[in-house]
Amino acid sequence: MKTAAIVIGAAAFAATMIAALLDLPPSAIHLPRLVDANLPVSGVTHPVTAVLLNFRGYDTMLEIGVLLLALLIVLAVGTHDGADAAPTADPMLQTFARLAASLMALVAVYLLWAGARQPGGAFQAGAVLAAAAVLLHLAGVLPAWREPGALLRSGLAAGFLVFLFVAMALLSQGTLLQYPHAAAGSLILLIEFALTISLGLILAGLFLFLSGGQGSDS
Amino acid sequence: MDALIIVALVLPLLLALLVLWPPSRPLAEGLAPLAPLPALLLALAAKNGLALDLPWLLLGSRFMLDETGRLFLGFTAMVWLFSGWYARGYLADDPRRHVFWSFYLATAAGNLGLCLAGDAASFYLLFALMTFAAYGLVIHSGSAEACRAGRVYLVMAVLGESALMVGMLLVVHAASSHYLSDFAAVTPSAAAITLLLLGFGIKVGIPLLHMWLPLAHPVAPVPASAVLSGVMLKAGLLGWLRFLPLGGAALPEAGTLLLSAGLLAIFLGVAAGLCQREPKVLLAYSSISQMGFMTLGVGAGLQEPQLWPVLLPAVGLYALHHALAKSALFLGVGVIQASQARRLVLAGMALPAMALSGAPLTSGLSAKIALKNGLAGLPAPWAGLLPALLPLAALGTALLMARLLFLLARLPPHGGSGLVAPWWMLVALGVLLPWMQPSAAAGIAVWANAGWPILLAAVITALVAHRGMAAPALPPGDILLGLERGLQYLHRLMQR
Amino acid sequence: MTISLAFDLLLAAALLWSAWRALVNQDTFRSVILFIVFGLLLTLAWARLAAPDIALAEAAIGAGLTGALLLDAIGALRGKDRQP
Amino acid sequence: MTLNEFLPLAVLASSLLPGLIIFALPENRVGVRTTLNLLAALAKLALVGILLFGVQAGEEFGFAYAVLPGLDLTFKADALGLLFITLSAVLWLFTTFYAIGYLEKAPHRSRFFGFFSLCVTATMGIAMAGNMFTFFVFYELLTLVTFPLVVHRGTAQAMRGGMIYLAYTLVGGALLLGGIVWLHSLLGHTGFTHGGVLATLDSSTHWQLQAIFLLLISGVGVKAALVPLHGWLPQAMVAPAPVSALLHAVAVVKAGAFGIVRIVYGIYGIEFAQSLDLLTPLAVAAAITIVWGSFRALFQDDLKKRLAYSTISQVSYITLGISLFGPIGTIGGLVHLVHQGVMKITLFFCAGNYAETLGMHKVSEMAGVGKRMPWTTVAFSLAAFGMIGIPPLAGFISKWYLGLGALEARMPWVLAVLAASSLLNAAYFLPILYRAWFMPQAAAWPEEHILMQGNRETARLLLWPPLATAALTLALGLFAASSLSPLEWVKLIADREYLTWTP
Amino acid sequence: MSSGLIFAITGVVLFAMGSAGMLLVAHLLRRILAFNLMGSGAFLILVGLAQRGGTPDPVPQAMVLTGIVVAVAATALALALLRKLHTLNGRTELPRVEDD
Amino acid sequence: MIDPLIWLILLPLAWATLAFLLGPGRGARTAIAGLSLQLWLAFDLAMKIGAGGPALHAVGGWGAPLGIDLAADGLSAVMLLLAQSVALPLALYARAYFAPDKTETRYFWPLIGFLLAGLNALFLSADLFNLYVTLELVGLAAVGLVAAGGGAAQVAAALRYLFAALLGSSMYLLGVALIYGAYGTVSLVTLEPLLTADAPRIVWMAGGLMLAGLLLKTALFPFHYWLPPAHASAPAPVSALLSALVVKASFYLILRLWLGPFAPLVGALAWLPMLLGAGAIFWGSWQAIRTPHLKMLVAWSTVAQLGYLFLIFPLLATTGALQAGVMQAVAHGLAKAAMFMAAGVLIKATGQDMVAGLAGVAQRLPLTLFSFGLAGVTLMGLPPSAGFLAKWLLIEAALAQGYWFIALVALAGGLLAAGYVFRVLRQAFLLAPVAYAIAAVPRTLEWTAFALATASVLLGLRGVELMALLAAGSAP
Repeated sequence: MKTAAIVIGAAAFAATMIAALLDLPPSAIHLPRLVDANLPVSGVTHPVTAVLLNFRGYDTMLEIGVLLLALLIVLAVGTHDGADAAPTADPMLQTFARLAASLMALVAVYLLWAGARQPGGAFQAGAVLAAAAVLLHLAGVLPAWREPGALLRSGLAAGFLVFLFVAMALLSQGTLLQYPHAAAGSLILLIEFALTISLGLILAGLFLFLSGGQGSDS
Repeated sequence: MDALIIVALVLPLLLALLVLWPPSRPLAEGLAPLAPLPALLLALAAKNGLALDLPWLLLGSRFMLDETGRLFLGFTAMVWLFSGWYARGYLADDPRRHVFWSFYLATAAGNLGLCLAGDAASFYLLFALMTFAAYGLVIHSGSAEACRAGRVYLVMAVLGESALMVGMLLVVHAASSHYLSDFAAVTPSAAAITLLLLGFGIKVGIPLLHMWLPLAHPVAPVPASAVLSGVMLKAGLLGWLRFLPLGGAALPEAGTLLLSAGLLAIFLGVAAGLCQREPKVLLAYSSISQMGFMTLGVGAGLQEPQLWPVLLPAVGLYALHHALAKSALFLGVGVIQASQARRLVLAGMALPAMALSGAPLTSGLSAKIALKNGLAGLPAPWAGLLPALLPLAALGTALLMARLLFLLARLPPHGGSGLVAPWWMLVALGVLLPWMQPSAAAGIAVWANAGWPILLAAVITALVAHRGMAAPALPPGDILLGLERGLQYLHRLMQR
Repeated sequence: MTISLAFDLLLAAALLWSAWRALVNQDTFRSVILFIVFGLLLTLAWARLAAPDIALAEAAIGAGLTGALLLDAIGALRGKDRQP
Repeated sequence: MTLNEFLPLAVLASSLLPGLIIFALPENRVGVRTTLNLLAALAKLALVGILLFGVQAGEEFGFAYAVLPGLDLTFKADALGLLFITLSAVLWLFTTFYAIGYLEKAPHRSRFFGFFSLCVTATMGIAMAGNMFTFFVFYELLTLVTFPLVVHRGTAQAMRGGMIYLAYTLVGGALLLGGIVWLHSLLGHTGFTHGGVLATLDSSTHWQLQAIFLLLISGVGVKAALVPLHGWLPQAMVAPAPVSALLHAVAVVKAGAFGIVRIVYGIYGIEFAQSLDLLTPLAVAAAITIVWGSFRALFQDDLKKRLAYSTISQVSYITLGISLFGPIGTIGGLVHLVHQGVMKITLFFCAGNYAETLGMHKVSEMAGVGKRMPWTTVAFSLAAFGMIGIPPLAGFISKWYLGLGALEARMPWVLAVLAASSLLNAAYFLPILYRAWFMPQAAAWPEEHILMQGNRETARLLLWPPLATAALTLALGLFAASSLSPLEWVKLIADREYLTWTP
Repeated sequence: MSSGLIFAITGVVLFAMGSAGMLLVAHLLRRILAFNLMGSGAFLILVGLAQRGGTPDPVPQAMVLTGIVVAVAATALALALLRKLHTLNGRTELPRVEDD
Repeated sequence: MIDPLIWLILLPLAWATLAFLLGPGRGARTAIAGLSLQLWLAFDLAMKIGAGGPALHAVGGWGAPLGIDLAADGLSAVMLLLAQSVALPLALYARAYFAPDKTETRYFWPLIGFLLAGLNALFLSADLFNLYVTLELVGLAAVGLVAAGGGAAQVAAALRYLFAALLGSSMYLLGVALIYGAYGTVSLVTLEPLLTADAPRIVWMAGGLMLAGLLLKTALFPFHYWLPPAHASAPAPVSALLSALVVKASFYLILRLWLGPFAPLVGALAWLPMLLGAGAIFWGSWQAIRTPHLKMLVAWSTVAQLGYLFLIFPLLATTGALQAGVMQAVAHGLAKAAMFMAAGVLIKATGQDMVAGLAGVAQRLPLTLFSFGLAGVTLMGLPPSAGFLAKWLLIEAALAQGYWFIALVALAGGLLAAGYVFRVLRQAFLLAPVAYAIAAVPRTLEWTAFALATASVLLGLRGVELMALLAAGSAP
């Protein structure tokens, strides 16, 4: 009964919305033009990065906060399940993993550096770094993480802190996250760099803290 | 004189309180009989038209002394004085006498005060004070009988007070004033008249409202019975005189009602009284009967206002006469029980008894004649009825008195120490005082006319005594018994 | 009908199919595998939408990391499943 | 802030602040608490005295204070308010003494006296309220602060009584609130004025005004214990005696009755209310309550319950007087506000004395108590006679004016109600007096807590307050016509409420 | 019909599927999948609809990037809670709500 | 120059991160210092807005529609004030409440920081997508706080809460996507003139989706199913925060959208939230009256009290209705926080959670019970409390427009509230022997609860400034 109602409801919802989508007039405001117009003063040349770190940088800052927050909660909850014992240590696999991880780190650096001009950037770079860490863990090279020490904590929070610090520092000019013209590019790069590290650590942490759990003795 | 009014009002109350306080008790008990003295002094010495306004008191009180008030105050104070004097001896051995004194004095305060009251609220206050304080006198003995009598008394009193309250409010509203002097000019509504007739009628003991009286008067200690029967009934009468528009508008319905009630009371009182074994009960019924005469006077006044100037002195005289005689008789019951010289006392008792019967040369006769003169102006059917019935009433009274003397003679001695002197003085006063009234003297000429009922009564009594015939017994309270049974039934119904 | 449109439609259908299968499959492991497939298909879709940034992120995060997390979780849930 | 603005505030503060301090006092600081209580009560009395003289001299006291834009808490010490204030202040003093004696060894005295003071504060607020909004604020506050007092004993029975009390008063409060807000939305304000504020409204709103009247009266009628809204009152008598005394004489039921006064005089205006045909139904309701309350009292064996039913009946005298159109009825109703308070507080003090001294709670246990506790019984008797309406006690004065007022208003049937009520009053009070005074003691006292000490029948602090209020009962009646009496004050008020009326 | 519109419509269906799944699926792991489907659907609509004219729009793209990160955060959090719940009482479904 | 508007967002983020860096269980002092500063900032902002009208801040200097705007008007200022004034006492309370080494507190302070930052950012944001991010920030932090309890009940409740929050925010996100599709912007300011009554159908659907999602997050009946377990099973300070502030955030957003860009669309729709609100009042109160558990009772009371917030929607034509809603939000925020804090004390002291187990605690914990009672007064809407003013305004607005039905619901709701409040007080006042050993409770717990409860009552004596602030800010 309930199932049928929900399924029918969802179908009706989809049908109505598709019908509504099909006769939607063009929108009144065309932001891409505005983005293009302001791209030169944004400090980067890739529009997505410009939006992400300059035009709507505030969103991104809060979003990093969300990510850090998620990690915090994972830490706060703890898992205690200690599900998997350390994976079998196959030397071949480990060697391969190490090699792959190094390559991935290189890719990450590239992605970060390229982000200013073309697709790529901190998010992707951080994700690749995290993937490398996961790979190392699965290969048995990197043990699961437990309660983070001060250093790891600093690493996790670094991206957010740098972002926040830049925001605060720029406030002396009166406006939140308004980069000075000349320094915009380098500031964005600085933030992106810190973000990459932190994103990598956090995303890896989401896996590694969960996978290990601070209660397990593995 | 203003001060004397205040003293007359306050002294009894003050003593009533002092008597309760152990340290002052001996002194207060000693002074208690003298409490009515200022009132008496006032009645004797003050000028008519004396008025004292106390605007801060109650609803703005006024105390005054007019002709009627002076008369009532006079005999009231006298009876209270002698009863009090008598009570000193009567209660000498009673351990709870301070309680008695307290109620006695409070009752006196009310009774004396209401004679002086000049406004409705004060009158009501003092009337209520008298009524409720007298409850203490009724139940003083604490016997089951007394308690029952007390209960009945209280129920009737409360009913009476309520009726009076509403009646007075109606009168006051009609007069837009609460001064008694303003009431004569207005004609209150029928409801007001009815309520006043009933409210005061309870005190007066008009038929159907009389049932408390034969219960309450006899159970009280003798001095209390004397004041209850002697003067407190007259307070109801005074209420009528004060609140009804007597001499104003004619109220034929009310007049007829009251005249009938009076007649009924006269005969019923006699009839029921004759059936009694107990002298004090008999005397109580006699009071009902005698109050009937005064009721007749008031009724006539309501019906024929132009007669009122004649009737008022007559009713006053009758009240005076009855007060003195009846209190003497009640005291006598106590005296005779305590006395060694029974015959002498019996002889003394015969005097007020004769007076009540209207024997020649007594106050009774002059009172009756005065009343008869007043009633003479009534239209038919009363004009024909009353001359025929009144002698019959006199005969009844005489019979009743004869029976009283008969019962008294057979009364077992009771011991105790009744003071004889106050009784004697009351008897003497009863004989003498009415003669001092100028209006009374005029009636002496016809005294011979009045002799026959007494003689007839004497003959009948002798016959009955000779044959040893017993009167049928009737429990005191007569119709009350039926009423009580009805109420009990109702009560049981409600509890179901 | 151009080729690109056909490809788009095919891709959309594949997306929906994999999503549907992932949702209704009773075997959680298969669901997760299907979900990873879905993620990869989605990467293609982002590419078709001229959003290479998203495509990259989707591949690394949506399909990769989420997939790894889910698989790890399945392992954990299976490993100590007290109610098979 | 001028002195005239400050004084009403000071009257409130004189019980509010001590109350708050008392809450904070540890249980064992008896001396400090007692001193504070008494000082506060005396200070309030002094302040009230100043107000009385001021108002007599024509001064205006009051201040307004905005709570929301367009919504003011307004305080105004006018003649009518002062009547209630004076009553409360005087009786509070007595009750404080009494409560100190009554609770000598009881637990939670800080809590008790704290709420006690708040209760008086709320009453003062009600009395000084300058508009319905302010009235409602304190009216509900009163409900809240009396609840802990009612359930003070903490027994299951007390809780039951307390919950019933709450259920009734909160529902009443909701009705009242509905009425007040409705009024506010029609009028834009809810201020009290002599002669009322509604007469100027368009006649198309009249049906609304009648509905509002029904809401308002039902709201305050709960506290005024109008039948059939009276059910809480006999239950609330589970409270300790000083609380019952305060509840029945000063605070709660009086707040209800006073509310009716304010609604009829301050909001509708007596003449406008008459023209809307609102007064006669009110009078009928009051009459029914008077008779029903007295009738139910007849069958109560529990002394305090009998007194509670008696309160139901007696408080409606006030309502009755108010609903009699004409100054004399007004006088009767308002003066009974004071008189009933003084008499009823005496009765509850005495009932408390019997319970506290001898453990006596039932009428049937009272035989012979007059001998054991003569002074208490004297006080009780005086108050009971007063209730019956026997002169020269306070109750007589009220009934006198009520009766005359009824005639003036051409409602003679009210006299029958008054007479019936007097008879019923006598029927339930006189048997008590008879037992107490004239019947011999039948059995040992249920539980003798306080032994006879020499001539002293009970603790001093328990004895003096009822004697004082009993004396007041006598004085209020005996000296009713004197210029210092409440009666004269009430005449002053009645004069102002009638604008165009001529008899 | 542009790619944008096609994928927007796909997104609508995905969203509907995902939301129905969130309401109907009892197993929490698959409920997490359903949430991800919902999110992906919403992202597709956001970008697809904005680009229905055919020109790429960096603004919604940036928003989706943000959204993906938020979604993975939420997913990780949900998984952590699920694993914790499983550790504590061995369940992978929520208890029925007892109060309504 | 310090712009309070921005610092209200940055400051909690900063101290939250700092607390995280300091390590598990640390950071209480930092948090309290930060919160004190925030309270001052909120006051400062309120003063500025009261004096100078609404404030707008274009982040990055771009301005809408390219950039993101932060906007503060009277409504936001009131909500910000509420959030900071509830949070500071709660922080003091929490510091005393948690034993320092308990697992549930290890990341409490950073979580609180993120929650507060999210709330403040939400109240200040004027951008639909940015609002989505803040909603997620608030939602995840709240879930985390519930889950941090660590027990099975808490985790299950947190999961239920999480799914509800995610479902709600996904719906909101879809709405945002559709709006962007239709208008090409997500800025509230830019949208307002564009969105008219003849908007395309997709905009209506967007509005509906956003409303539904937010209603779910506000836990309006019948979307309330997740709230009672979550609020009842969390530790007391967390429950307080959730009930007092978190649900208000989505309510605020509904109000913001309803009165802002969506105003042309909502006319006929207004009865829906009102009817649901009425349902919430009755159902929530009834459940609160029935439940045997103390905290569950308080949580159900939240369901009921949230209902009042939605009664205003058909009445928004008069200013009184908005005032009523805001006053109710503030009153409930203060009072419910106090009530949860008091409940926490009672539970800590008696070691159990049943209403029936409270017999006799009035003697042992008078202050706490007093606080509970004062908070109850506000919830019942009795004078002199802020809840009363809210009720007054609501009923007056209802009667002024002839909707007596709404007035009736409000009055009945107050009575029902009395039903559950006095259920607790009655039990506590019983003079029964206390069935449990009463543990010693830190005084801070009692006094902070008392402070908030008192504030909720005292606000009822002075609502002028608050209402002036609300009015000053909403002027154009």
